[in-house]
Amino acid sequence: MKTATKLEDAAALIPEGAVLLIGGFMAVGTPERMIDALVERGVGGFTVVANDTALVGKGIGKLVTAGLVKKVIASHIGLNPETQQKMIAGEIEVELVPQGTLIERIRAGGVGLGGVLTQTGLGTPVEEGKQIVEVQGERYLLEEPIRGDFALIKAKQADYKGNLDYALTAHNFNPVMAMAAETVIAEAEVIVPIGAIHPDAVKTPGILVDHILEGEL
Amino acid sequence: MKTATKLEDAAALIPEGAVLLIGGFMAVGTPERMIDALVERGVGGFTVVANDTALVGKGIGKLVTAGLVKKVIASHIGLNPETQQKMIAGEIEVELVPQGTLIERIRAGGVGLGGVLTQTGLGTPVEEGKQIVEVQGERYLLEEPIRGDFALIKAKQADYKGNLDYALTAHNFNPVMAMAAETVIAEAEVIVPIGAIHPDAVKTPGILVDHILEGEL
Amino acid sequence: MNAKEIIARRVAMEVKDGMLVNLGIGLPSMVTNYLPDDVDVMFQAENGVVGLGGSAMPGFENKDLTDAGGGLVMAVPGAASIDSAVSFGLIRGGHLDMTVLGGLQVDERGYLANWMVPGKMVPGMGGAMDLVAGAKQVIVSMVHTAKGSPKIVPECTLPLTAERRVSLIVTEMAVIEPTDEGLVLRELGPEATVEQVVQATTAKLIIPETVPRMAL
Amino acid sequence: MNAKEIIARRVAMEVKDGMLVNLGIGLPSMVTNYLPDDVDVMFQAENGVVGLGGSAMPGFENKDLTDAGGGLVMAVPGAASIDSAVSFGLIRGGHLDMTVLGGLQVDERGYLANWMVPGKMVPGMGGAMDLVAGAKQVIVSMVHTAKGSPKIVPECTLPLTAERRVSLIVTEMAVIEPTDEGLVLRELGPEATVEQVVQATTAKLIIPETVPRMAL
Repeated sequence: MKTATKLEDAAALIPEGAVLLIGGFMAVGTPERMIDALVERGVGGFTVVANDTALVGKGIGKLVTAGLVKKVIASHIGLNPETQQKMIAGEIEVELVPQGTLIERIRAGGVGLGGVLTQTGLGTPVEEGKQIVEVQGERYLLEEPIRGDFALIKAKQADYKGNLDYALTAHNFNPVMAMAAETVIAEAEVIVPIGAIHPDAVKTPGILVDHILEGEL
Repeated sequence: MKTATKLEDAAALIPEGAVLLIGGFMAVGTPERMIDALVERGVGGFTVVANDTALVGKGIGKLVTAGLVKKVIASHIGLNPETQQKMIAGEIEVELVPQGTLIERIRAGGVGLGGVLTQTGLGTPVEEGKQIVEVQGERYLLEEPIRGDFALIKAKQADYKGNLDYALTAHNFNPVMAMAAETVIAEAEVIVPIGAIHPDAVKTPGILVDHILEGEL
Repeated sequence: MNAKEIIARRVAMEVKDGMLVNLGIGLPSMVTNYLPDDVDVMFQAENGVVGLGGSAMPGFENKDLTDAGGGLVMAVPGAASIDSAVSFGLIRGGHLDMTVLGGLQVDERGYLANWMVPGKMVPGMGGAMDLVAGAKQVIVSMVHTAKGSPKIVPECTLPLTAERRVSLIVTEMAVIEPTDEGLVLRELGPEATVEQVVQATTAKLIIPETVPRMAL
Repeated sequence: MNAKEIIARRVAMEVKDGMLVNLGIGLPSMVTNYLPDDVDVMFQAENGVVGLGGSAMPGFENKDLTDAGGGLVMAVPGAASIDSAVSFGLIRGGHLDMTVLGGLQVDERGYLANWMVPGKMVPGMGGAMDLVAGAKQVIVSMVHTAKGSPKIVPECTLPLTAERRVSLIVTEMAVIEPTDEGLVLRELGPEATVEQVVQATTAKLIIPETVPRMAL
């Protein structure tokens, strides 16, 4: 059983310099209220692991604008010119990872695997400095697991056990990230009674979730 | 759009010696009508990849009794004495794989990864003959991907696009196996109209499924 | 017909019944406009849907239903929501029949560069590397030259997207197929001649005796 | 109290509020009978449920809801169905707080053998290797000797389940904790003496000055 956590209390859990896994794809499926609470609090120096940095003024873009991001590990930053400017100015370090590799690296971190063996990135700059492993005569890049201190998750529904489901393309990185952080904070559109989400509809079992955010009343 | 396939037509697709991925855990979530159709047809020499060989008279146990199984790749055969007897008599070859490694090997086969890096099995007989890969100072076993010629899947509902959902502990190996075979044959409790399964409830997108089996009318 | 329409119409002819197809942003997404009605095809957007249904018409918007460019879209009946691990599992695992992508350069090996111009454009590769490494067929759709400068070159000078030969290059001037022997000129655009294609291409082209015109 | 009840009662004392716990088949599954009412714990069955609710009472059976032994069970409110990849992701990824397993042998390194007797019993390891390699705490619950023959030995002669030190060994005679220094005798069973434990154990035991009795 969990009680809903106040936004400011959730934000206060996250220390300077934390590694944050943040769900979302161009801000779709990103926990906006949690982002706002972090901007409000103003503690930063974060390493953000996410598919992208959204647009200026949306989702992770708000953390970038507020100067709370020290490093970004993402597959794409092209639609947020501010991230690009800060990268060029040396204010933000950016590590670019192919999208399919990024999600598998986070999954590996979450499910206790030693890494990902993929052919994506072979023969490209992504290969640099990485182990190559040969399996059945084929070459694969070894990509290392990623884990976060916190995962900031956006769900459709949460129940008071912390069970989550997700909506349409707002799934994206969320269910995988919910397995790969020490502390998981989930923001749902609505919190429902225990039992209201059918066991077959639960996509993140509640035991993975540490805090559910209070709703908008 | 798919039309339902007759049991005997589905069975006739499967040639002597095929590698079959068969869903189920102690026959829960195993496509029993498809199994019966294979027993009826009598063509065998199969390599069966599955969590277990169920019990005598249930699920994969029926294939074993009928003498259609040449090789089993499974995590457990202990509750089917017939599999054990045939293994000792040299009639069935058995490869035992830790359950968590087995499901990840099948997943790797399905999602195009070169293998699985796991610490499960280190220091045990499972380690024998396998590559060890070091990542960040830790040792991992490299376990190779598994793919099947056919996946025989048991679902709760199918629609006429081939979309599938699953019930409770009858999920088990099914959703992962549905990604890892050349031809996927799905047996559902019921076939519903397209659109009747909410996109968020679909666990196997229909484009992965080649045949849905006719229902019991 | 302008260049983009020629390209989109010609790519559409490659889409076959029963396929799962991923279309890149921009020019590739125009392909949907030219599909024959009798082709039953499912589109995937790598951000998480099988069964993409085109841009959302007014009144049909859902903030949680977007394509890989972040635009509001619809879903077809029988669509499925998938998370990013499943989405790229489909791509990497050989379940995606075709991807159509834009290109900056393609070379004689059939290798594509389309994600970065060092020092100028570093947006990130997004899903492009997985798509080119994993899809069964990779179709590069692009205008033949960049402001007159050839894009089909002997060897890519830009960083590669993948070390894998693409299936087909479609431009407004030509259809070119990379093969073991090199780049073969398969078809000509509505207004192009063999000489013009050769002129606009620095890569060596293999030119069969007859090169038909695109049957648009 | 018989041996199994002693063991199950003592193991139950290790289960803490908020834990996710996986109980093996047989003796370990008896632990649920002795949990205090105020402990909020979720049980996982590796075949695919978080929120296992005990054996199905008559009228509550569902053919698609079983435990890892294949027995019909119930689910608690707030349960989640998971596929095998997620299930073992929980186990391997460090999300499972505790597993309670039976044992054939445990040795001075704290290594467990519990899945095979070469030439005699080769049922397969099922999920045991993942559980022992992955769970945060691994508790071995077993009767102290097999027909008088010690099971806590200097070095396992049976094939290991994992190359990882278990957290605790609970028998009807003793609670033993594997440490860097070796096996430490932490508690005595209701009717056991230190001498009897030493007698029934071929592994070297570290014996603190005072060894309390289990507070059952």
